[in-house]
Amino acid sequence: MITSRRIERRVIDLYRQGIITGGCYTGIGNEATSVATAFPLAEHDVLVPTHRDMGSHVVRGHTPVQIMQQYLKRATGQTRGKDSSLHMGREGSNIVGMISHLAHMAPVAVGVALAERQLGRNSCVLTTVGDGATSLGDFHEALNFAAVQKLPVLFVIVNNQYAYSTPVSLQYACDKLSDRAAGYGMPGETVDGTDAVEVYDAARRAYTRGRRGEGPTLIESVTMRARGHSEHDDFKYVPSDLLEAWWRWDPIERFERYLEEHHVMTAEERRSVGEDVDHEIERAIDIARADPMPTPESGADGVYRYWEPRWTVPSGEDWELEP
Amino acid sequence: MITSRRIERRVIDLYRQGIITGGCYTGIGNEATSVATAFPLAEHDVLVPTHRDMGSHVVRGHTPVQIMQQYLKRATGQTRGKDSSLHMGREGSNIVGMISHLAHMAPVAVGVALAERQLGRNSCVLTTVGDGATSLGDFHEALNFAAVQKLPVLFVIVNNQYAYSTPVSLQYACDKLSDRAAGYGMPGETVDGTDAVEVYDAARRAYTRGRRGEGPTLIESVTMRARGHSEHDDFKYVPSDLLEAWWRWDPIERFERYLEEHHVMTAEERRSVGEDVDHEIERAIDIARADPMPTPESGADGVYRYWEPRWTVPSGEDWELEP
Amino acid sequence: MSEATYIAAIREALVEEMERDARVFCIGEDIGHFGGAFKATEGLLEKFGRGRVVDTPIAEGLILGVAIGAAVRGLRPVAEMQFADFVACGFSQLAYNASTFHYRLGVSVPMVVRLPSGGHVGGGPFHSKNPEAWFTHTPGLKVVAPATPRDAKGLLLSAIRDPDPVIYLEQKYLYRREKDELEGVEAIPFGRASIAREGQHATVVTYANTVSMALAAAETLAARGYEIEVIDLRTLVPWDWETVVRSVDKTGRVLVVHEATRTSGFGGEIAATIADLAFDRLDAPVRRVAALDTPTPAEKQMESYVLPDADKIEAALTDLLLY
Amino acid sequence: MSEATYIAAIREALVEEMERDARVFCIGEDIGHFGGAFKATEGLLEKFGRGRVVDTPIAEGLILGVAIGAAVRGLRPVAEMQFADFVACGFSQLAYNASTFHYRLGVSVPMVVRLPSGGHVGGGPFHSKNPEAWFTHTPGLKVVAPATPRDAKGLLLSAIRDPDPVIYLEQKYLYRREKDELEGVEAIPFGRASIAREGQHATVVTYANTVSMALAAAETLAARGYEIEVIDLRTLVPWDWETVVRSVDKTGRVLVVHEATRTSGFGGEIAATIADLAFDRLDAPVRRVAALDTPTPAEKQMESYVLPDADKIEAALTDLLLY
Ligand SMILES: Cc1ncc(C[n+]2csc(CCOP(=O)(O)OP(=O)(O)O)c2C)c(N)n1
Ligand SMILES: Cc1ncc(C[n+]2csc(CCOP(=O)(O)OP(=O)(O)O)c2C)c(N)n1
Ligand SMILES: [Mg+2]
Ligand SMILES: [Mg+2]
Repeated sequence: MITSRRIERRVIDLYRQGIITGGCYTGIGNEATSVATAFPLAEHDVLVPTHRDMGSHVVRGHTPVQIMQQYLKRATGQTRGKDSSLHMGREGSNIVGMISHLAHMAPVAVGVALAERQLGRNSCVLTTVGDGATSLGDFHEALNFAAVQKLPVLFVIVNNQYAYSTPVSLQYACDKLSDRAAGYGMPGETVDGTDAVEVYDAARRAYTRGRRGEGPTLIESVTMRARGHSEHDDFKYVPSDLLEAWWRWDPIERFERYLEEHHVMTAEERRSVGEDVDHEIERAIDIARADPMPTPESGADGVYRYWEPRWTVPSGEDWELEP
Repeated sequence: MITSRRIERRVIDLYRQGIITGGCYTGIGNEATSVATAFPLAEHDVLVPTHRDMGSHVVRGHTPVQIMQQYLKRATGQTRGKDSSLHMGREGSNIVGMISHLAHMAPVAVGVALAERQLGRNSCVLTTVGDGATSLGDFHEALNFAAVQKLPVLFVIVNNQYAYSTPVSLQYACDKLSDRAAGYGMPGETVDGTDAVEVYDAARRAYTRGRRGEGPTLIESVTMRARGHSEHDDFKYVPSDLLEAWWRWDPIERFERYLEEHHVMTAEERRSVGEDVDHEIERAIDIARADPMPTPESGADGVYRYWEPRWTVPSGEDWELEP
Repeated sequence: MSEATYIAAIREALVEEMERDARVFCIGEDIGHFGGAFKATEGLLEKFGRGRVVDTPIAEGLILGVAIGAAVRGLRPVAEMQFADFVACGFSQLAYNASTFHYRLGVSVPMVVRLPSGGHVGGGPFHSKNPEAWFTHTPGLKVVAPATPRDAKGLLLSAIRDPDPVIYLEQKYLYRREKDELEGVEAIPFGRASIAREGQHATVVTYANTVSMALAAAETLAARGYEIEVIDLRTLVPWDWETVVRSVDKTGRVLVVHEATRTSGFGGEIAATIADLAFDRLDAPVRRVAALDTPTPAEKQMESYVLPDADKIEAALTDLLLY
Repeated sequence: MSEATYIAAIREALVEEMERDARVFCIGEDIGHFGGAFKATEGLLEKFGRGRVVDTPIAEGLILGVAIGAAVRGLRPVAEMQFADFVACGFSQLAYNASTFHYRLGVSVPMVVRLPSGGHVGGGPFHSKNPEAWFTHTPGLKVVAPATPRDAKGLLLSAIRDPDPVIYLEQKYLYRREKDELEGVEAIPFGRASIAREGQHATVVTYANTVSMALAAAETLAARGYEIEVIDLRTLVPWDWETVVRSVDKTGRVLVVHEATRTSGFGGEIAATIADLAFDRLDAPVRRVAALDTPTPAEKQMESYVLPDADKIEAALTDLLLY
């Protein structure tokens, strides 16, 4: 959680300095959910994350260096400058890279689970959407099919009260988004998304069910988007008292209190971990900044896995028929 | 109901004789739902029906002549041969004509309700989908938005146990499809779709709520598709005992018994009504068959409401620049 | 008298039409208090109220379906997609429902779909689409693509008044680039290209983003003694082939330019048509400049490599002039 | 040795690949016991079991999303759309997800989407689409369109083995029309046109349904002393421009034919490319024959009026030969 938070704080800095460009979405406020849902995943389980899931990327092994290379659009980044932000997940990893179209990864996550079953692996799949993305039909289609096929998918709705500027009151009219679970024939639960322990427990239950062949689970995790939609957004539409109230529920502080109360980690130890993390992040930024940018020409590479040069139709002056 | 059933029986005959061509979907088994949900609509209310809703078309005033002109693809038919079967609903009528893409009329129905409210009319909207079409995202999106906007839409799911060859067990995993209502924050109810009176009562309650500004309702009406998906389909995939059992619940016979028991109509009166209906249908067939076919050239007409001839790009030999 | 940007011109057209005609309303994501992702609808909610500025959940298919429903009931919806890319989520409603309504049933569907399109803004693969060819290939839709603030306003006025569904492609790249005097801008009839620059040595046929690039290229070539005629088509369905053919009569050389990817882009249609209609008048092959056939990369230099610009247009024109 | 229809050839390719490669599986609506709307997957469920013949709810976006998910995990899904028209419901998964995966992340997406396409079967506006231009304009997808049973089999074998997403357009009109000997049919490499008939007076470039119509027209013209070369492109992305240019070298005259509507169809791309590359070799303008720009009407004679056929091709060739 702390790595996620601190990376994103630095991402914001770098965005402000114009070093990171494009949309700048962070998961600040969402760390408990993102981290604690990914934490119980086994090595072979698969993560299909969304745009505020820095936490689960970190849990699943994406390093600060990889993350900074990606954010800084370096040639060394996973998408080599072709795509940006958390759109990460290379071949061979157990992370499937997202596209921007909301809810479109939900059916993909179901397909992953289907494939894993067919391949004889008993893998669970974790995928997340926001409160806003629940309104898209794709999410509905995915939940329904996962339930019919009894696939071990955990669908997490990160209900952070807003979808861009749209408050949940304009997004849906049910009480809890987990009320939708019954309509698909799967269990649903709403948890306090600022409480990592509660989230963790719920996720673990879901994976246990999934592995037992009991099918998918829907978890609504309630938290708050602590910043604007993207960093360019001043989020004036969020009432300031709501925001202030929320900061009292900062998932990281809550978890720190928990660690302290349960004597898992002292403040001193936390400070030292924090320092290590900061150090690692700064190193990562240095490494990424020193890395080369992709060449402009590489923008035209890799559209296909397999393409023969003669398939490309010539344009303009210079061409000859092959003999 | 009887008109609907008897028209469709004749449609099947005409299809077998090759006089009606293309897909041939009927609502046999579904008459109670289709008729009884449309019956309580007021004149200014709007119907957005689907492919087995002969019943509601009849209730809303489409005559056997109009229906036969349409089915026989006559120039006098509503779509003038451009489209077929129940894809009816001309401008100015309070029926909105469907397209084949399942569930696509559900958002349209919501748009109709929104428009009616904006136009200051307190109209209700009735729209239907099948059990299969509930799986499409469009249906989800429509339910959700109707609930957010508290629009007076009655969504009827005609659960006739099959979607083409697919039994409901492969379509969804919840108990009742009306279980989905809670997830949208609207009331939901499952009714016996073979019992016209029960359906009627449920529909009337929904419209009353709608007119009071209490928003949409979801009704699952359980019945059986008594024939194949389309008439070319031998529906071998339906267990024969299921079908036989079902015929004992024929909605028309049930309603006839009801009429008799409540002394609304004697068998004698019913026979006479039936004869009148048959007579009207045969007359309609004669009229439609005598009507002209559309000209081949009219296949290119009416793509736009407004199109200037000079906008059409010439092709082939003969063209001149206008001066 | 003040000058207005392209986006201000769009807003001005919306306000004027909404004031003039109570049937006009806006619908989309975040368009209310927030004023839309690009602020096209800023202040409209305050001015016209919730009934006419309808914030929706995130569901593009829904927005389009609702717009269709409202349009067939006589309203005049203007639907905003947050980015043109997301119209893909509601593609079937346009490709099959809106586009066929009048053809099938004679029912007019007076709706406008506003699509913030195009690249050169670092948007990456999911926020840079030029989707016109999806729609120019769909009979029943009209497609317009203004290149200046004046045309943005004038074409939006006509689009709203048009009785058919209109796809209105607006360019994010142009939103705040240039200003025009909007005084006296009237509805611009469809199907009339504007000659953005006169010349006799070669003709550039283009629209939207690439108009200003073509003008810049023409400017450079003018210094070298070549007079390039730049035709801004303004509307693609219908498109003004006559003006193009007239120009070719004079120049004998044509370059077709658009920002969308090359293969199967609308440029193919233009080039094929001109190469046919003006076969005897051409002194050189009709060439095309367009984006390379790749998704749009996020990193700026890669994006520039992939997309057309003034230099690439100039180079292609030079080739053409020397042919 | 027995002969097989086009649809049998498709089924044979599926069976062979599923036997050869355990990663190959089918997914779609009604494809299990029912064997698919057109019986392409008849018997496959019995042969390969539920794990490899996956019946889905009605949700095309879901099917495509699931296929993507399975493909990125190393399986080789073959997704069936019941009709090509319904792929519009899942358009965004193809246009943005499948097509960009390799570009973004280097992740291969070896999936095939089977699209029962085309008209001349009285299908009306919602069951007659030739959707190729939606996909030929989407970099990252490959597009194939066989015209004979042998090619149907050979191209499906290659499509399944291809590491990129392949749109496989199959023609309902051809399903049961002609038979080929399938003995010895191997995977056909993409990007190689076949010369369906040799000739020296004019070249027809076409694919899919219109190949046999072009051959019929060529036959008629042969009786009048004209030898027409008919090129069947077989694959559209990539397409074999070289074979076409070589043919034009010989004939100097080209007619491009397809069944999709004319404006912005793939024929524009072909015609524009040939008119450019072969500018000096053309004795006449490159002409096109395609469907009129309308939805496909249901009534047979109207449909024939709107769609291309042998007579229209012959007439256009006559014009061209006399040019
Ligand atoms: C299909 C689609 N429509 C619109 C958008 C633009 N968009 C990006 S994020 C966003 C808000 C998402 O809200 P939510 O799902 O609640 O997630 P959050 O950002 O709050 O975590 C919108 C509207 C998109 N990416 N995809
Ligand atoms: C989007 C879409 N996918 C597939 C089809 C093909 N199709 C037509 S009707 C049908 C079955 C519909 O089942 P259901 O919704 O239960 O209605 P029923 O026919 O049983 O009344 C299918 C698959 C379609 N029309 N639209
Ligand atoms: Mg949110
Ligand atoms: Mg059904």
